[in-house]
Amino acid sequence: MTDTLADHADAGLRRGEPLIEMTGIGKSYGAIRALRGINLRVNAGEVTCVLGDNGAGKSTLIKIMSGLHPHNEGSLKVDGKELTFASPREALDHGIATVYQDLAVVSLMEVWRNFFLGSELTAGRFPLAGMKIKDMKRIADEELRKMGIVVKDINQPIGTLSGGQRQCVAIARAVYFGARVLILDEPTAALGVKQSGVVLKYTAAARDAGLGVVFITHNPHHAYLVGDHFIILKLGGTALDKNRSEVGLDELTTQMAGGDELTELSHELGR
Amino acid sequence: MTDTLADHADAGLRRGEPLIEMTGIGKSYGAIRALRGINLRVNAGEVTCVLGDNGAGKSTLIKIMSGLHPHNEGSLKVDGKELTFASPREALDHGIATVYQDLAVVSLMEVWRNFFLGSELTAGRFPLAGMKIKDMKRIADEELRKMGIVVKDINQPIGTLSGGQRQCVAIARAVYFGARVLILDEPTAALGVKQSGVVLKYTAAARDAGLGVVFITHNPHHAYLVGDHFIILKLGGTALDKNRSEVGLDELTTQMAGGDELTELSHELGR
Amino acid sequence: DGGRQETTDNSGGGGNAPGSSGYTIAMITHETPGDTFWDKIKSGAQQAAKDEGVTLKYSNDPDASKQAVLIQNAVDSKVNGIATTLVTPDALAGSVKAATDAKIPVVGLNAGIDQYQKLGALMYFGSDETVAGTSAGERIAAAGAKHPLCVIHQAGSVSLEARCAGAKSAAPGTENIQVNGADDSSVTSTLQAKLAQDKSIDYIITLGAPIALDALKAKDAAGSSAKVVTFDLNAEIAQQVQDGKVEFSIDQQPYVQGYLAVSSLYLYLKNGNDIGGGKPVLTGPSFVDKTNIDKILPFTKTNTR
Amino acid sequence: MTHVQTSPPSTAPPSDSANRVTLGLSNRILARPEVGALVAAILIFVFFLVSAPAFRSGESFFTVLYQSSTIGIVAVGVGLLMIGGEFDLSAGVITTTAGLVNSMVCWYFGMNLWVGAILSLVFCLFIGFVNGFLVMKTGIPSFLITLGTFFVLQGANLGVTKLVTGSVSSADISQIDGFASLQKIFSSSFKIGPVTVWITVIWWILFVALAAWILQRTRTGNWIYAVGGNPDSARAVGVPVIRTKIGLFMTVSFLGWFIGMHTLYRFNTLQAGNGVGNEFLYIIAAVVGGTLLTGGYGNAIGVAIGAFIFGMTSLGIVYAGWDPNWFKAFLGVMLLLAVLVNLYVKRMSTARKVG
Amino acid sequence: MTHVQTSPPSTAPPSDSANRVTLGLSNRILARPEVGALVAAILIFVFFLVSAPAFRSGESFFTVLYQSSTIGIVAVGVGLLMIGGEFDLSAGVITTTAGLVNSMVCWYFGMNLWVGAILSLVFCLFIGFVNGFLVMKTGIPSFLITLGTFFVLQGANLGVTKLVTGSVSSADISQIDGFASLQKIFSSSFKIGPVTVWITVIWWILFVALAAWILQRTRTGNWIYAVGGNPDSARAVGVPVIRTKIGLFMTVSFLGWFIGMHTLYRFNTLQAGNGVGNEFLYIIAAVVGGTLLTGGYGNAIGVAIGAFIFGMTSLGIVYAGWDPNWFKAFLGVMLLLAVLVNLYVKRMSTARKVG
Ligand SMILES: Nc1ncnc2c1ncn2[C@@H]1O[C@H](COP(=O)(O)OP(=O)(O)OP(=O)(O)O)[C@@H](O)[C@H]1O
Ligand SMILES: Nc1ncnc2c1ncn2[C@@H]1O[C@H](COP(=O)(O)OP(=O)(O)OP(=O)(O)O)[C@@H](O)[C@H]1O
Ligand SMILES: [Mg+2]
Ligand SMILES: [Mg+2]
Repeated sequence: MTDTLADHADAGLRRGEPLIEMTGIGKSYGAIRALRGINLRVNAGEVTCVLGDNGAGKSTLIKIMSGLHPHNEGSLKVDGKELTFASPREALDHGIATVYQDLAVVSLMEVWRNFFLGSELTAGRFPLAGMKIKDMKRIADEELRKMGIVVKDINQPIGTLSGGQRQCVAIARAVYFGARVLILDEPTAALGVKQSGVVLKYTAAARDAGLGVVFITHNPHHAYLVGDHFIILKLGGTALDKNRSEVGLDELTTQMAGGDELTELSHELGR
Repeated sequence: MTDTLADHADAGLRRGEPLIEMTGIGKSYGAIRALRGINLRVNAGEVTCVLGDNGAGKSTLIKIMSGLHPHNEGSLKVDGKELTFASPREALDHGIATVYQDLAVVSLMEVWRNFFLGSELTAGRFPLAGMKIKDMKRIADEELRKMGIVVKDINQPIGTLSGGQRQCVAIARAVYFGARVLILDEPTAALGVKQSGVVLKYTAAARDAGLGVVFITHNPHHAYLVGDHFIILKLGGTALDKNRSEVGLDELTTQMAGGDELTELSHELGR
Repeated sequence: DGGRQETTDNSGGGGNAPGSSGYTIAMITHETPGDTFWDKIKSGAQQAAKDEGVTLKYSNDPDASKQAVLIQNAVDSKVNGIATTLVTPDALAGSVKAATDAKIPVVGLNAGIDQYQKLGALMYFGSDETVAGTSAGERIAAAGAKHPLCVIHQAGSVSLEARCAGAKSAAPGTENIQVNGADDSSVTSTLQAKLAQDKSIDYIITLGAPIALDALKAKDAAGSSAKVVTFDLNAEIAQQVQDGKVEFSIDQQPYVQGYLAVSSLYLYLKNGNDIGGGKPVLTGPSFVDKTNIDKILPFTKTNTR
Repeated sequence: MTHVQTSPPSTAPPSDSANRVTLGLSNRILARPEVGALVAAILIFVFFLVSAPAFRSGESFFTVLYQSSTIGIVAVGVGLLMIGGEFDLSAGVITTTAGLVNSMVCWYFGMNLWVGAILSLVFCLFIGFVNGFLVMKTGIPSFLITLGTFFVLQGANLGVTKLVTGSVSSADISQIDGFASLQKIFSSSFKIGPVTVWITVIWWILFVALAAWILQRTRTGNWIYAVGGNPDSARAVGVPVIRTKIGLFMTVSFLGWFIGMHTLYRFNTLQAGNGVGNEFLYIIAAVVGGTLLTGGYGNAIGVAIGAFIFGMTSLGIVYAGWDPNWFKAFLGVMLLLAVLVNLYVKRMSTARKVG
Repeated sequence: MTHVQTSPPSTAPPSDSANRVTLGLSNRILARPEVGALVAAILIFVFFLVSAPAFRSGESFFTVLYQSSTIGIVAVGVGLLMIGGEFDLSAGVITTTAGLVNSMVCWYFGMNLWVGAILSLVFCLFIGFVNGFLVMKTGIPSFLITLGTFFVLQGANLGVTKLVTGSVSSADISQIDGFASLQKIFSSSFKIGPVTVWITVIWWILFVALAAWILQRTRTGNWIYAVGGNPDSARAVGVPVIRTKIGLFMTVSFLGWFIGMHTLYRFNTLQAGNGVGNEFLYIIAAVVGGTLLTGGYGNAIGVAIGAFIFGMTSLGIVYAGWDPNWFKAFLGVMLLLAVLVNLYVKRMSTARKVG
């Protein structure tokens, strides 16, 4: 998988160059204002962690980057050019791949079809050209095995997989197709310790391959393990925006938890 | 909320008495055998943690307890009587409330309707009797606030809430209606640090109120904070089955992660 | 009270065992299921089959292309004779030819008076829809109709349109309206609306007996003084004719059409007869009005008129 | 049990979230699901007022109401069923079946019509039960099951009527005992000034009000939304999915029976082939009124407005005296316009920002 | 870039999971979506062989095939569209529209029929495009949009035909230039021994094969399943949802045009009211063949078998000479049986455990 990352990474990426720049981004859903005044840069070869409470607007933020929703305010620059993505297809064409929190898999379709959905391997550009089905099955199976996931049958509908297994398929897919930017919305939420470890390693590998990574998580430990830059959202606004050098794990945790932490909790619970 | 727990808890519960006993439980989905030979006891006033890899069969196990799927093999005793639940309704009638991993909310319905779905407050038993809508809205709002969640409008369709907010509604509902047994399938997966803390406190409060709690998580820290008994599943079978006194956090972590741990990982990632 | 009268069944008569003559005859029509008019054609055909010991295979579809397939069906089944309506002669030509090629005699009924010979059918029993419409038009025009309303209860039906066109040719003020024939309430309120919209309507021409009953209701509700005339008969309409609520009914004697179509094939097969001597046999239009209703009324109760 | 923490968890309950907005009255009204349909109905109404002089009278309005009520009564049931996530294609023919059973049983055996009406009701409820039972037990989509029932009833209507009466229409029942009282209930009318009001209009309003109450304010309504929106989740939290859905099918066949009684007692005889095609009018009314085809969303008043839009349009075209050959084309355009207006209003209500 | 870890993550790739099972050949065959429909088709076939002597001939079989092909060709498109999560209620009338446009344009302006056929094709594709475009742009369910188109086309067929020809059927075109060649393509037949084979049967097989290929083996097929199964997810991973769905609507109207051409060149004239109601036969064929009404699941061969079941049943009843009054009842029972068998086979295939 990590070799895949290197294979698929855009060779022209230079560490530190800004891939996505957001300035004063805001977004409303009807009467609900989910985001306002967000500034964020995604640099090549860096992991930007977005943290925050439930409902703070993290998913909304990355949906704007990945072309799922247009923003209402502010400007979005990709590779220096200002644009608004009309569809996720456009974002993918810029090499931006996303793992959505609500996963974006089609339950009734087979695992391998889901893996390649939207980026099928075909024998030619002709619309009726056959897909390379054998290759697609093999690759999907291999990439999942690299994450430590063996599905019972690569032909089974993805709806019959467990929550974590589905999550892994979505991650493996994004890693496989992400050439410049990889966006992960709570990728480790449903994962076991082992699988979480694998995902963190992937994140690091993607960074090392020069990709810009946006990593959303509720786990400050996970965030601190891989992050180069940290942003905490609160009620749609920015509450903290610092580089790794400026912030420690403790401060991060305190900011996120609003004072509570597990050790403290453990006293409170009397164990 | 914790007061609610005490209010709603069955007054006849005696700490340590077995509420649910499973012996040799097995379950197949068509050709796929998801569980086999599982023995498990849920005791009043204890938290039983079920851990395991993705796809190990944890959700399947709790779906059997909560009446969603019948088991194929083995026996299930509730309050000493052997039975197979025909529907989740029956389980609820035994005071068993569940938070499902895939949440069981109806996206198009309002938050408060979802909260009370299946257990509505009505003015009488007559089928056309009106619901106590004001009370229902108030209670739903209160219970959510106690978890630190303020939805913008208790009348908004639950589908427009963020992932974590929806999770909180499901938890608050189960806590409110669980009188004897509370089953939580990865309740903290989508939650922020603050909300996770709240859920852990609820879990502890439920235990203290004498309920039997089944807690599924991938986080050994969370598990160890509240657990009295630990079961690790592997590929549908039991890999570990120990009381708190017999097992330490380290052993638990090692067993779950198969040797990997965050600290180790952090070395590997070179940070 | 108004329940079933314990009558001895005199409509059936004696009859032979089906197929005792050894012939199988297929009748294919463009019936829309459940229409009383077609039910009488069917009854006539069944009675003839019974009388002559013929096995009758009846099938129907209002869609011309499906009717063509049904004729093909009969050919495949190697029946001895085929009786079919020819409402869309061009569309059925191919299938009729397949039948004549297979040496199966074909007779036409009900519609297709101009084309049946061209298609290769031997005989024809029926009236001409346009002629029937025209004679209705003439009669009401003579009675002073200025602005009749012709009610089409099945959109796009060729035979219904032909009737209205005929009426219009004789009474130029005729206007058409479409109603949903499968819903009496809807027919009634649509007609009621039309009568309210255009108070000058002085005649309502309905093209089926049940629709005429709805028209009477609509007329009353709208307080209109328009007169009602109709095509086809049933027991209730016969009663209304007697009571003077319906001016007249144009009867093309469907029972006769069905009966003769089957009998003629039987006679042709058995005896080489050619009924009509190369000319169509007209079964209508015959007017049923106050002058002759008393004679006809009893027959409508047995579903033969 | 003394260990129970009675203090709330240390996280103090947060106050109202900063970006919480309260909607103004106008927005709250606009957000109701039936408002879009209502605006569409008003527009079409005004349109016909302007373009069809004959439309501008109390009589016409009540003719429209009558026409709408004969569709609308069954449409209420169909709407509930669709909110519950299922279809019933047999809802059109069952009206005819209901009338035929009543009429033929009484005519053949010489019974009082009341007995026949009750037998017919039992029979219709049974059909509804069978529909629901088969859908739930086999897992075959209701579209198919009720398509089967539709065909079977359609065939049986014809076949049995022919067997019993020797023709394809039922006999006149107006002379049989019980006719007068049943006609009072199902198809009487009264005058208010020059205007004839059919009792079906009253019944329609009652049924709509009842359905609206059930949907919005009762537990059963909650269950209907839930089984339509997400039956798996509903089952998981203890909603009796099977019972609810079977009940909905039976509601539809009850209302179908009701309209069957109306038709029978208004017209005295029935054509065995009638009723076919009306099932789609009911579905159209429900959907034009804002019911989601996939279930889980909708509203009884919306369905009533949908039926009204349909009745008004189909008669309005006649009142306007437009070329009948183009009838269907006008109808199609009107329906599309109604739906577009509905949608536009809904968009307005969510897009407008307050404060 | 030299930092890239090229060794796989430390977790060694696990071997096959212990409870992974391989299905036997028989189970893999049973699990294919079209097998259930096939078994049902065979059962019904055998049933009619036994009960209808007239059914037992090559001629009858090919008449059934012909009848099935005229439904089946459009049903292929409707099936694809339904897999893609949408309905098209205008698929029935568009066949008539197609024929009428061709016939009346050529008759009125004295053009070569080829020109008319191509104009008609362009027009039909345009209708399909409008259907798709409106559905995607307004977000109104396709059921409603195409219901509107259905009404509009139905009205226009009648209104325009009346205007142009003065009657409700089109003029005979068999004398106009180009007839012979077009008839060859769309509605010729040839004999194999005593059996007449219509060219539509060949076309049907071709279209089904093409559709099966597209669904199973091409990228487009993948997209069709995805937009039907979960359009939001499909869009999120970059599937061009709008383009795919519009393409499906245009496919349906193309196949509708094709059957329109067949009808025109076989019968030379067309009745303006025809085609109405066929849209449901297409949907029935698709659903009996195992297509999910809610989209995302189905199969072209299944749809073909569904059309065959429908054609066989409706003609088999005629061959068997059963009372035509009960026709619909028989049809309904047969359809329910077909669906039940289909379901039973599917259950068998997933419940049976191997090893
Ligand atoms: N489609 C929508 N319509 C209306 N409101 C929405 C919609 N999607 C999100 N919201 C609202 O926007 C706010 C931000 O939601 P978002 O999903 O971005 O939160 P989040 O930070 O990802 O939370 P979590 O950690 O729980 O996933 C929430 O209050 C949510 O209710
Ligand atoms: N409805 C189903 N049909 C077929 N297979 C299923 C179904 N539900 C679950 N499975 C399979 O059963 C196994 C156990 O699934 P389960 O959901 O119980 O795992 P889990 O331990 O909860 O995993 P996770 O931690 O990822 O939630 C998995 O291999 C899954 O693919
Ligand atoms: Mg989120
Ligand atoms: Mg799980």
